[in-house]
Amino acid sequence: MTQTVAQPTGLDGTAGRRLVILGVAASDCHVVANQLIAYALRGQGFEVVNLGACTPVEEFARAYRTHPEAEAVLIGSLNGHVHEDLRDLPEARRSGRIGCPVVVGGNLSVGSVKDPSSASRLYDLGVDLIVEDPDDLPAVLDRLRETRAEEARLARSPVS
Amino acid sequence: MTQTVAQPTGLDGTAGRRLVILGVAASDCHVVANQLIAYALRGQGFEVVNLGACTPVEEFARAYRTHPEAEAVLIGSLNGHVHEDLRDLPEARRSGRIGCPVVVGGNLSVGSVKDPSSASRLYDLGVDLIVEDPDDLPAVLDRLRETRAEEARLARSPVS
Amino acid sequence: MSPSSAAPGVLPGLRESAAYITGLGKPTVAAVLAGARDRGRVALQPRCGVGGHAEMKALLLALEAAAAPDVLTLTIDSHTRLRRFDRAARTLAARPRDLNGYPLVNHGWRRGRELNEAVGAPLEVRHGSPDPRALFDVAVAGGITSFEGGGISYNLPYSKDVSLMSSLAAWEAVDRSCGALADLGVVVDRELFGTLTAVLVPPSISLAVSVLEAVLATRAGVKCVSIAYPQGGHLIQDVAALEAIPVLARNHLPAEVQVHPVLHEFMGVFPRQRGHAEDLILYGALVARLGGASKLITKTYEEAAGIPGTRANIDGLRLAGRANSPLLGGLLSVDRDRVREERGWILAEVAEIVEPVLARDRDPAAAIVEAFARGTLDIPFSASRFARSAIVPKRDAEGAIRYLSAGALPLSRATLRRHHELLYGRDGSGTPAGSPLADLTRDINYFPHLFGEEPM
Amino acid sequence: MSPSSAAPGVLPGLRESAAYITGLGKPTVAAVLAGARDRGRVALQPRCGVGGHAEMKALLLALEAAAAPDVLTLTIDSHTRLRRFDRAARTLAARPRDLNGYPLVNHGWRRGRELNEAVGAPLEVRHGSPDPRALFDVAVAGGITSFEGGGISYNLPYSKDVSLMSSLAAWEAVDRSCGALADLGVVVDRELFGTLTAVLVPPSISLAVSVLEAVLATRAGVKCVSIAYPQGGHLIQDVAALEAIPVLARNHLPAEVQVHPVLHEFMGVFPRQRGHAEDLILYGALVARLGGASKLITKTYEEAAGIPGTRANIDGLRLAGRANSPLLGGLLSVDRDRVREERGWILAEVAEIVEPVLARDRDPAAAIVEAFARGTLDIPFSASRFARSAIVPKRDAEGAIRYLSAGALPLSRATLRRHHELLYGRDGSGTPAGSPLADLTRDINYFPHLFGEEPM
Ligand code: B12
Ligand code: B12
Repeated sequence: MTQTVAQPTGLDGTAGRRLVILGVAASDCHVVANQLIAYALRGQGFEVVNLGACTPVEEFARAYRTHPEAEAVLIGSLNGHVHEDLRDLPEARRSGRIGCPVVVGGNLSVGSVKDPSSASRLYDLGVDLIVEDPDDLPAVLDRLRETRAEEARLARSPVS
Repeated sequence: MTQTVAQPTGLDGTAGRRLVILGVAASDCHVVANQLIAYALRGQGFEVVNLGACTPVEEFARAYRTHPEAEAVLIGSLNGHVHEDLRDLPEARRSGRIGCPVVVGGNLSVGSVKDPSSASRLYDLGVDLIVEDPDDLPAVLDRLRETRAEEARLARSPVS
Repeated sequence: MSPSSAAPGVLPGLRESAAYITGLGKPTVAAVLAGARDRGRVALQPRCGVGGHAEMKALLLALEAAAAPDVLTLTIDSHTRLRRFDRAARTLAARPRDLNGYPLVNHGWRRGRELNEAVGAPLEVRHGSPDPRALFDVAVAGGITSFEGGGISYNLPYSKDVSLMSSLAAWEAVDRSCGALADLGVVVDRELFGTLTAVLVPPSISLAVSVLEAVLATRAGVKCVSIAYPQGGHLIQDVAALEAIPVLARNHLPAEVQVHPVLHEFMGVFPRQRGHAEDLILYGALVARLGGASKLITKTYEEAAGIPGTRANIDGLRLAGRANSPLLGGLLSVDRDRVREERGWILAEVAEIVEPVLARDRDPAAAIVEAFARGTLDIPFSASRFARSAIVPKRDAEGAIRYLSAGALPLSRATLRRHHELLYGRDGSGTPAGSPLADLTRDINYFPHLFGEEPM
Repeated sequence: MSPSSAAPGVLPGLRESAAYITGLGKPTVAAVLAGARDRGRVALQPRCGVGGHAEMKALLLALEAAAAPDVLTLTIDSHTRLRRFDRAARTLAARPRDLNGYPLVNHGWRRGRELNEAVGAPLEVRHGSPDPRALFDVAVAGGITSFEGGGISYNLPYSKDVSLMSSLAAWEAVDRSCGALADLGVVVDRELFGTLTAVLVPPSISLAVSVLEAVLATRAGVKCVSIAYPQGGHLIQDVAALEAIPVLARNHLPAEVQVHPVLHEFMGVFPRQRGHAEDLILYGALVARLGGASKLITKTYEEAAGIPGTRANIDGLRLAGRANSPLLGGLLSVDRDRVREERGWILAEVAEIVEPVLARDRDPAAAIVEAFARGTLDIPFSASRFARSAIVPKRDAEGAIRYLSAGALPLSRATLRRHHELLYGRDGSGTPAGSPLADLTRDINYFPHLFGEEPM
């Protein structure tokens, strides 16, 4: 992880408060990246609700209920168990209990030879994006926010 | 190679002079074992005509011509080339230019995984015996001499 | 936490297990360690664990056949560690390869015995469970004679909201069982996980936690303690830390308890290129030898990528095994004066940290819980809410791990001054230039950086 | 000896070959060695040679892909070495796997180029030919920039009845071609085979022969000389011998010639068990680093069994590569005082041996021939009739190789007394108990014995 210079990130000139929910998947205790990411995002002007290690989907959903303005839920997983750990994600997405984009990063399968089906299995579970380098997160969050704003605009305007 | 205590080796009580022809195969320069074997056999009472490294079959045959009393020709080969190096042996045996048993020892094929057909290919070339441990040579030579004496006796007696 | 309802099968009693172990016809881990120490060898042990039972057996057999480690391992999967036995069961049924370890509780003690009987080396269970009681019971029933962890070291790095009080209680139960087994003639080795969170752990933190766990364990009846220290990467510091272990044992533990220094080959971020990883593996192994470790836990050249394949694991063991070469005597050495000085400081720091907790009139478990709450005991990068993680470690110019901030640790002024000087120079001239995050990241990526690998 | 009639194909001229090499787009071996020396690295090189062309190419590609040695090798088969090209041709046609090396003369220079172009590392031809002219011509035409051997070192250990006079003349022709190539801008590295008969070669014999060959080579125009010394197994002696090489170069060779110390990993009887062999391989590699070698020729754990497979060769290179680890600086060392003392003795012995031969008014080649005839130059275990082999080497109590008998070598009384004392102790108390043959055999089997392997 290299550092990019912290930039106050505002979209369309609107500066306002930007919040993300961060945590590590349910069976996983690796928190070093998690803590560095929280520190870096805060430095870049984000409010970070960091749930830390061993966070079940249910706990992410509870945090989302408290913070419905969250721009994204960012989930790290290093131990290879991401698929089982996100097993309840489809239900949480379907029911709207997690209503913002879900971004996943880390080491996403068991073993030194990575499972090529890991990504598609994650998308099937309702993950929106897989991000490798945490340094990309601010840009990724900007993009996600833009897309959502665009979608909202389209939904509001009756032009088909 | 471990040492056995030198024993004056006599057969049937007969002590007499015992001679062997020793050498290393034609393309092969490994002489350490050769020199140790010569030293050891001499210590055990043998007369050793040591032709040393790089000895073609023809040179063994010439030595046999000079020493027809030789009990055996002992050929070492370490470099893996024993079969090509003994290519002229069948002819030398057939023609009687090597008229005593031929014993071979060493590293008898190329490669760290030894070729299981190596021994049979050597027997096909007219090798009488393959000996692994040079310490076994005195006993082997005793046995060979015994067999030859037995054969000679049988050949002489008209029984059967 | 309540005893597991998911642990299948009726377990044999301790007495039956002890008889089984005695009759197994192979040495216990404790015996292997004592033998290694007596012969001046470093015993070797891989980490290894896969989900499927047949695959686990094949893995152990392959490792033993090709690399003959002194001790073999069952590394347990993350679900089991956290008592999510139903999750482990589900993955085991659906996609066993998705498990990052062997779910021993689900497989059950009979299969543990089967594994045990398949190989000549004794087994250790390596896991990371704040409450390991179900796992321990199955392990012992399976004839396993070494069990890693402790109420601090397998809680704070491994879970988020298990209180120290409850994890210490769970581990006390385990340690009492070890005591009972010792009475039955079976000494179970208890390896304390001084590695903690593995990333930039100051030696005195690692050793202080291990001393506290060792005191608790031996009071509960444990007769063989392995004190594991994670290679930090600085030769003098690592050798000094290993050498401090026997001294700490003499100072804090009953004389009749066997204590073994153990080195964990570098546990932080590994270089990715194979040659670089191999350099680090050999380095770690040589440090174990120089520091007098009884045992070394090996890494592999696939460490950065993921759980290693069998081949990489074998190669890692073979390479580390060179540390036991009889040919290196004349060319391995370390500056013993510097080691002695560093060891003195480490011992002083450990004393400053543990002595308040071990003060005569207190219950050590309660004192530990309180100290972590107040931050007078602490670890960096805690996964758990029950430690403050106010410590900020930093590498000095030579790469040794120092306290940039010691949080609320009760370190003396002399100690703090030394760390400050080592980081900033006596005149403050060595003040690092980068941002704190950049500095910390570089220290975490010390070895990839040293080898000039591109940042991830 | 007459020029080969069997060497097939019309060879390009030296000028064409030089242009080809310059245009090849890869460094020469000499450039690689200079680069290694400048960066304080030990360059690595395997031995490798198989009969078939496709197999040879695959072998080089596999070694480069998996272990990236700095220099690659074509090891030549024994028939070709002895100019038995017809035998090589016959085996190549009938059973290429029965060849113990690559018959380059039979394959021809175009295939040499094909091999050269297939890999990034430059190639050396390693052989053992008393008369290498045909081989050299094909090698150069193939774009190969390093050629091993010399008129003494590739005669006496490698053939029985090639006179030194003729081998020195043949090698002078080779060295003159190197001079001509240097004039055309291509520096060919000439590695001198100080390993000789590989078994218990006293360092001063190895170095004396190399000095003589180096003097001849540089007088003939050679601009880059690698002086190869075979690891004997005693740390101080081996480091001292390697360190003696630059001193000898300064004393005997023109300043503008590049001279590289090269270590051949132990060339005598290798231990058979893989772990033991690997201990020896790592040891050798570390000795190369400590002795400041520019290059190391590696061995494999299959050495005792036979020509190694690709996998073993790769593993040998990888293991030896650890010697270049940046992590070992603080823990590798050698007693520099003892090295200095030993080096002093080695230099004195070499001077005693070579100076009479290099006396100002004599033709060195003729002097060499005469000295070997008289035994004032000699090697142990000569395969050739043209050396007396009156030298009897013996390991002292520490394992260093000493002269039990120095034959007719013109060693000083002080030198001889030292060897005697080192073998027998100052008061003669260390007199060995066994028979001479038993003692010698044990010394030959030093490493298998040290590792407690059963005698063969
Ligand atoms: C330190 C460490 C530990 C420490 C963790 C301490 C702690 N509480 O944090 C300890 C020793 C406790 C530990 C334990 C375990 N570990 Co661990 N550990 C490591 C190690 C050495 C470094 C991880 C680290 O801190 N890196 C530094 C941080 C900054 O980077 P990072 O975590 O690698 O993450 C990078 C990216 O993945 C990404 N990223 C990470 N999270 C996120 C999140 C988002 C949103 C985004 C966008 C990006 C992102 O950004 C980071 C920077 O590039 C790695 C191996 C390695 N890399 O060298 C193994 C490793 C991750 N561990 C591993 C395993 C399996 C475990 C265990 C399950 C034990 C086991 N079975 O072997 C247990 C965990 C138990 C559990 N319940 O999960 C495996 C994972 C294997 C796999 N996926 O195939 C690894 C790869 C080791 C290995 N080769 O086996 N481990
Ligand atoms: C020393 C040595 C050399 C020296 C030899 C010096 C000399 N003039 O003697 C040098 C460096 C010159 C050399 C050169 C080569 N060598 Co070489 N060498 C060795 C080495 C290291 C030791 C051999 C030795 O002296 N052993 C000590 C003696 C006492 O034992 P021994 O020779 O092993 O023999 C034992 C048995 O085989 C048996 N035995 C031997 N001869 C006989 C004869 C009889 C009648 C009997 C009964 C028993 C017997 O008794 C001995 C004691 O147990 C071996 C590897 C090893 N063993 O570690 C390689 C080795 C023998 N060499 C080998 C090769 C291939 C060569 C070369 C062809 C180069 C190449 N292509 O790699 C050249 C030879 C060129 C040629 N024209 O033949 C290979 C053979 C490979 C194979 N068969 O697959 C070996 C095994 C190395 C390897 N792994 O590649 N070598």
